[in-house]
Amino acid sequence: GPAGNADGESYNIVFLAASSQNGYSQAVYEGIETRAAELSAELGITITTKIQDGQFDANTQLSQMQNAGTTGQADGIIVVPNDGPGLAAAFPLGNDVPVATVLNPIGPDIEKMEQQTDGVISTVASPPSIGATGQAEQAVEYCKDIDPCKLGLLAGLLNSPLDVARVDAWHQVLDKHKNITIVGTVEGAYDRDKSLTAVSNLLQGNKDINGILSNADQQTMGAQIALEDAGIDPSTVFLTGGGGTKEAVEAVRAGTWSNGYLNYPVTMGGKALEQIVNQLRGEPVEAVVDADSLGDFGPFITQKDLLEHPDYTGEWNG
Amino acid sequence: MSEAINTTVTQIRSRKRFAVKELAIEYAVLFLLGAVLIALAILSPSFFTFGNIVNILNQNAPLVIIAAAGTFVIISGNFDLSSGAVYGVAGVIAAWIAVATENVWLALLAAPVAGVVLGAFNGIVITKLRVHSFLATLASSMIFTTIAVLITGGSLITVTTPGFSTLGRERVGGVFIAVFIMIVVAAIFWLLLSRTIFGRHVYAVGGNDEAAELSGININRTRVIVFVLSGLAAGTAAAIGVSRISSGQPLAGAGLELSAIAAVILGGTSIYGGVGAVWRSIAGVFLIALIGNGFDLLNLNPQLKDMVTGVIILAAVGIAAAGRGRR
Amino acid sequence: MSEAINTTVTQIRSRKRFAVKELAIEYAVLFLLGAVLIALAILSPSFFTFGNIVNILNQNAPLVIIAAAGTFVIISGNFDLSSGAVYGVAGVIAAWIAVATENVWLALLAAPVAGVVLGAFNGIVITKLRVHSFLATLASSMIFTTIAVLITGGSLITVTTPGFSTLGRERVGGVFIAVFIMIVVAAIFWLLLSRTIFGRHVYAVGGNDEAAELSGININRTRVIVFVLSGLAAGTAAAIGVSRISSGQPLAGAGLELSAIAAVILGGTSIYGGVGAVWRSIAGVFLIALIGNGFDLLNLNPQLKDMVTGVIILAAVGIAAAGRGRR
Amino acid sequence: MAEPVIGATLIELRNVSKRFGGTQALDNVSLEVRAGEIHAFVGENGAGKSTLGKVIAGIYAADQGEVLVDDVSVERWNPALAQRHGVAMIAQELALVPDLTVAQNVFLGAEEQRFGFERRNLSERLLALDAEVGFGLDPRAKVRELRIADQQKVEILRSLARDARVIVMDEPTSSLAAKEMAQLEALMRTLRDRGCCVVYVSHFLDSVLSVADRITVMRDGRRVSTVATSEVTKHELVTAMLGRELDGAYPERPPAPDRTAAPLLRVGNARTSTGVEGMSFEVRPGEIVGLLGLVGSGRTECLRAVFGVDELSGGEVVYRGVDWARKRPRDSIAAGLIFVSEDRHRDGLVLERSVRENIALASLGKRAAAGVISTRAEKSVALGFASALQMRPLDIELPVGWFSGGNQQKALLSKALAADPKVIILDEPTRGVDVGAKRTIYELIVRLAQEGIGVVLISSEHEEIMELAHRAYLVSEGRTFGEIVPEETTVEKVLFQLFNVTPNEEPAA
Ligand SMILES: Nc1ncnc2c1ncn2[C@@H]1O[C@H](COP(=O)(O)OP(=O)(O)OP(=O)(O)O)[C@@H](O)[C@H]1O
Ligand SMILES: Nc1ncnc2c1ncn2[C@@H]1O[C@H](COP(=O)(O)OP(=O)(O)OP(=O)(O)O)[C@@H](O)[C@H]1O
Ligand SMILES: [Mg+2]
Ligand SMILES: [Mg+2]
Repeated sequence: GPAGNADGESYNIVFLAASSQNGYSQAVYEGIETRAAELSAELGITITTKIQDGQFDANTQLSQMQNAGTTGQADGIIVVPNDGPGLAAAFPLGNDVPVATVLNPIGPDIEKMEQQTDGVISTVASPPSIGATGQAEQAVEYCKDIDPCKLGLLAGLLNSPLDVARVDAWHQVLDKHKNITIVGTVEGAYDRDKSLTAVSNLLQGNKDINGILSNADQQTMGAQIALEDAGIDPSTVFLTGGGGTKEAVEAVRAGTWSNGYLNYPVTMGGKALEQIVNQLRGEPVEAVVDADSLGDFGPFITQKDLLEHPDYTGEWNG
Repeated sequence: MSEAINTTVTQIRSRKRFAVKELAIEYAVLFLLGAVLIALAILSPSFFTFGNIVNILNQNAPLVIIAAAGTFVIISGNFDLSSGAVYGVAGVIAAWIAVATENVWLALLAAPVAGVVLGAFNGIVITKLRVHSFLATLASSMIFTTIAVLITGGSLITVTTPGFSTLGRERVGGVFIAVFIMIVVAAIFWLLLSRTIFGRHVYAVGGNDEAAELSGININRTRVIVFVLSGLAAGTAAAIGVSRISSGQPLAGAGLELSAIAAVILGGTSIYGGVGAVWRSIAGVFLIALIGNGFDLLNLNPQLKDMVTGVIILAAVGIAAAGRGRR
Repeated sequence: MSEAINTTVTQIRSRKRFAVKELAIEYAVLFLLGAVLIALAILSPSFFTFGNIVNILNQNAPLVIIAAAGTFVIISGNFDLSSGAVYGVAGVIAAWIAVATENVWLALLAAPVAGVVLGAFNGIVITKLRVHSFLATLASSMIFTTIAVLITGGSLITVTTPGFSTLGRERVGGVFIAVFIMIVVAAIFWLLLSRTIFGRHVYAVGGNDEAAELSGININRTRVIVFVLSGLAAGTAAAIGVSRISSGQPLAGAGLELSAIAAVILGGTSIYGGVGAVWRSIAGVFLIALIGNGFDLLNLNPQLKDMVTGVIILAAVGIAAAGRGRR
Repeated sequence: MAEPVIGATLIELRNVSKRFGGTQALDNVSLEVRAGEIHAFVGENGAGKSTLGKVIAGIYAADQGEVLVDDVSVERWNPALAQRHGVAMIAQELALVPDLTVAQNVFLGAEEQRFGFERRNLSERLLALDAEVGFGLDPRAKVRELRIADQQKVEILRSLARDARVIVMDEPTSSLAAKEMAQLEALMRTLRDRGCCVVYVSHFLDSVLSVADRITVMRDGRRVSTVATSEVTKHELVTAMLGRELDGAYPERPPAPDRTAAPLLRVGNARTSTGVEGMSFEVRPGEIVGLLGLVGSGRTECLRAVFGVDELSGGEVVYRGVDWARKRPRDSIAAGLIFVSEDRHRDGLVLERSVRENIALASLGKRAAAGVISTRAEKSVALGFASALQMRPLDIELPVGWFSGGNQQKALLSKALAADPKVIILDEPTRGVDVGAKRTIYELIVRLAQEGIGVVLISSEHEEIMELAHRAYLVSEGRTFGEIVPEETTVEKVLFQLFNVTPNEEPAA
């Protein structure tokens, strides 16, 4: 049950990972654990953390949310939702445990960061369309002296709502610019090998491509290999990723990729934990933590930004 | 005389040994389910609470329904790899209708109806093209998912119509409505398989389709009905699922088909067809579900969950096999 | 006299018609492959280019290798649902060794070796516990993936060791090394299945294991070897894959097992075992691959790709079925 | 393998027992088989003959007792090991690989290799082997496409190909006709003279008495006796097998029915794509009509088409005044036209299901209300037929696949009888059935006729038709070419007619 007591409070925080086999979730958990240790020391309380595996499955995670909210094992829950709209079904939780969500909001609207579901006290995320819009604006900037500027879109999964929103946002921006031609949209499925295949195919008819937009670093890695295979030097085209992995940061710093879109999962995990602890201690809580503003710079970066921050390495591997 | 007595004693003994062996083979999945239940009850005080039990039942209601119907499919010698896709389409259609018409019951009824239609499509393709169901339903699941994607545009349909979430979230006497539906559906499927002519035909078609045909059974009709049932079940499960999360999404059922098949076979229904039972599949579903529940309750390293599940599956079938000697 | 002549003519005619039918049944997958090739050649000028053809071959090298070995598994009457997991573990192990030892060849050799070990595990579990391979490999794939997760800690291992990507990315005479490996492996598997005694025994075990056993074939050993081959193939494919993307990841092979099985069955190998060929599986792989290639080349809506693939699969089996009349 | 010494014990079983679930298939059996003998096993259905054969061939491991080969006790006796010791078996239920060719099946597990590759000499090897026996099989034909008799020949050749010292033949002739049976008997004698041991399991006691050197009688899993053939008569053998006397092999033929009555079933010039080139016959109420032909003459194919399994490509079928040319099996069964298949494993029984379910399978509608089966009605009908036909063990809840071959045949017949036939087509109804049960089945056929049911009887044992049928048609190469009254002729005359018909001869329309 709620374990706070007068002398030396102690809190059990359960982290519902999207998957325990996923670098992003691991990084968020790392942030949670680190921040928990810091806060414990700072405030003289005991914060214990546990991780559960959502197996990239919406139903599994829904069950875990219900279980954690019913069995009295958790004083607070942090989640990286596999399916934000679906997860709303777990609410209200049996024991009114506060929930903080990371990466995606919980509730019917995947773009809305403000509270949509009672019980979700904080959302540490940013709308998918904002990130995608930023990427597209970088592309527009890159293309401004190129006409025609031929771009390929490397989307995640076109049957996933988040990725459809991203592709829509790309189009919103790019379609306004007459010099920009979209030569193809292919699926990368968050997988290097699949992206390699898709981009190789795309390049068959478009050897003169000027750039590729991708919403995930793993996909961009695959695209980079495809470009090299096709005899195109990746540094001569527009190439951006999403996620801010260590590899991506290196690639941008080296100039292999022209751009990057940073994510800060470790910091986000720490922020989420902070909000939960604040809530449990009756202190003010940030209902929305804009994930894009958590870095010292970024989130949309170029080689120049990284040369200015030579020590920055990225927060995660994935 | 004393020899005669000896013989009787030996016979009785060996019959007893035989009985234990037979039971071990026959009810391996129940033994393991019992063992896991006991272990969890001892290890976690939160396990045997009303809340947790009701949660477990509720969470698995859709899968139980699909696996119960999947039993028919496997017994008839087939596979249905499209259940997950049917679940996705049916859910999307329900959400779409709810948004379009604001008529909750029409929307939720549309899901099982869509399931029936897609199931019939599977059945007809399999019997008319005489394709093995494994390949046919793999192909049809691709087609079905695309339909769902086209309906939603790949995005999701959020339903805010009041009352839409009643089916999936409300309780009666503390127990979710979905649990009652699960029990009723499972009971109907159990009766259908074990007590009716149709059920008998399913066994015969799966056991030996030529013998079934020569016994006057319309084997194609039986197969089509089996796939219709499977579609109906996936659609019904989708109605619960879509109501629960109040949004329709093409990939909502991804992976359900393999979970259902695993549960059916884990229960002891033969993949070769002809042998099996509905209760077995339900036991299979809950055996896997309890492992997941236990990991969460006991705070074990979640990265090990898959391994433990795999080992327990092998144990379940290993127990059954240990009963058998060399032929 | 004239009647006799007539009879002969009729017979010849009917034999001819029969031959066309037989061919349609026998080579359905090739007909469709040809049709898709021609369609793509007409629709896209970039299709029949050296670059594109080499790309298609290269992209599908891992799957061809897995499906070629998968042919043995299916013909022997089994399923291997663990190929994807074996691919994942083998790749992770290779990446891990590369990072730890900086020894590229040791690392890349470790992948097939790991595949052999895991394949042997599958084979032994299946024969000793007498579990159906469908369930056994479903369970073992969970165990294998966990091993990969434990090695990487759930994240991925990036390899920067020079030379590690040679196997996956370099070319000889414009053609990727992986393509040569694919051709050699496929040729070996083809010879093994169609020309050796072991191959004959695989057919026999899948066709009627009782008959095989009565003939003095060690059916368990045959089964174990089949799974070892499947593991070896998945490990070899993983070596190519991990070298190509220079990073090891537990879920890298997710879904490969179903793609391989689909390709094998689509090619015309019987899911019941006993009938099939390696070339069929290769044709199956490329039939599906061409559809994907076509979508990317022609810039069609990728959301429709699955539906077109599904329809073409049904068409392939439909052609074969059209040849047959009512039984 | 040393050259066998005539009379030496090749394999000895000591106190072997084997249990399957509730049944004791073998109970403390001791036995030896010797070089240079034909050793027959006889006994009722379910007596344990096949089980005994399978223990000898290593297919079943005994629960208790020892197997000695060349006087040495062997552990883990299995088919591969047995094969290495020169033991081969022809199983009662054919075990062949359907999609391999004749030659591939025959030499399976005994292929010759060069550098790991198979030598492509299977066809020559097969022809050489076949020359010894004269079966004339096509080495490249797929076994799936062979009829059952030819499949049995493949099994025989397979055991020959092993150069075995001990060959267990479990009812090798159950699907063979007289001529082929004679060929096989000659072959057995040749093998014996070479110093091999042939274990011959059969219900054809005349054949057993003519070729066997010693006969072991089994009953209820026990060895009753082993005697030299010269020391027993057929009557003694039957009594030892059954544990009782049997009064004559055949019951009295029922009185001939009214010849003017309208036929129940009339087939006119039937043709199919499966080899029926024009068959005509008719059956009246209460009449037993036989079809006499050599194996492969197309009798089965014709009746499958009449029943509706296969398509009729020409001719007419009229059943009780209705055109029956386009009906399916379900229509036939619903109307009381019942067919009992000759191949109980392929299209007769659902082996995994219980005897009860199998017997009720074709007549569930009669035992159900609103689609729900009355278990009681089902049990009573199943138990009724199973006990009338002396099924053993009399446990209708066991899967039918666990029963011995002859008992499975009884379950198959029960299924047909439970469906209330008006016309029953019996295709080899006594295949693998023991003498006692055969008599029961004959009595049943007679009773069916007396009840006014029309019976069509196909049998490769021509004697059955000669003793039971009122009329019989002669069939050759897919055509009926004559009609006889068995009472007025002899088997010899009929065979003469069957063998001497040439394709050019006009079929009797
Ligand atoms: N695989 C099995 N499983 C269960 N019971 C079996 C099995 N094989 C044989 N039996 C039982 O063992 C007993 C002996 O069977 P067996 O097949 O040896 O008889 P048989 O003498 O060959 O009879 P038939 O003349 O009918 O072929 C029978 O009661 C049968 O039911
Ligand atoms: N599918 C087929 N296509 C063409 N011919 C066939 C086919 N099946 C069987 N035949 C031929 O039809 C004839 C009859 O076959 P079958 O041996 O079954 O006849 P039968 O009279 O029933 O013999 P029996 O019942 O004594 O075994 C044979 O010559 C056989 O080769
Ligand atoms: Mg027998
Ligand atoms: Mg016949």
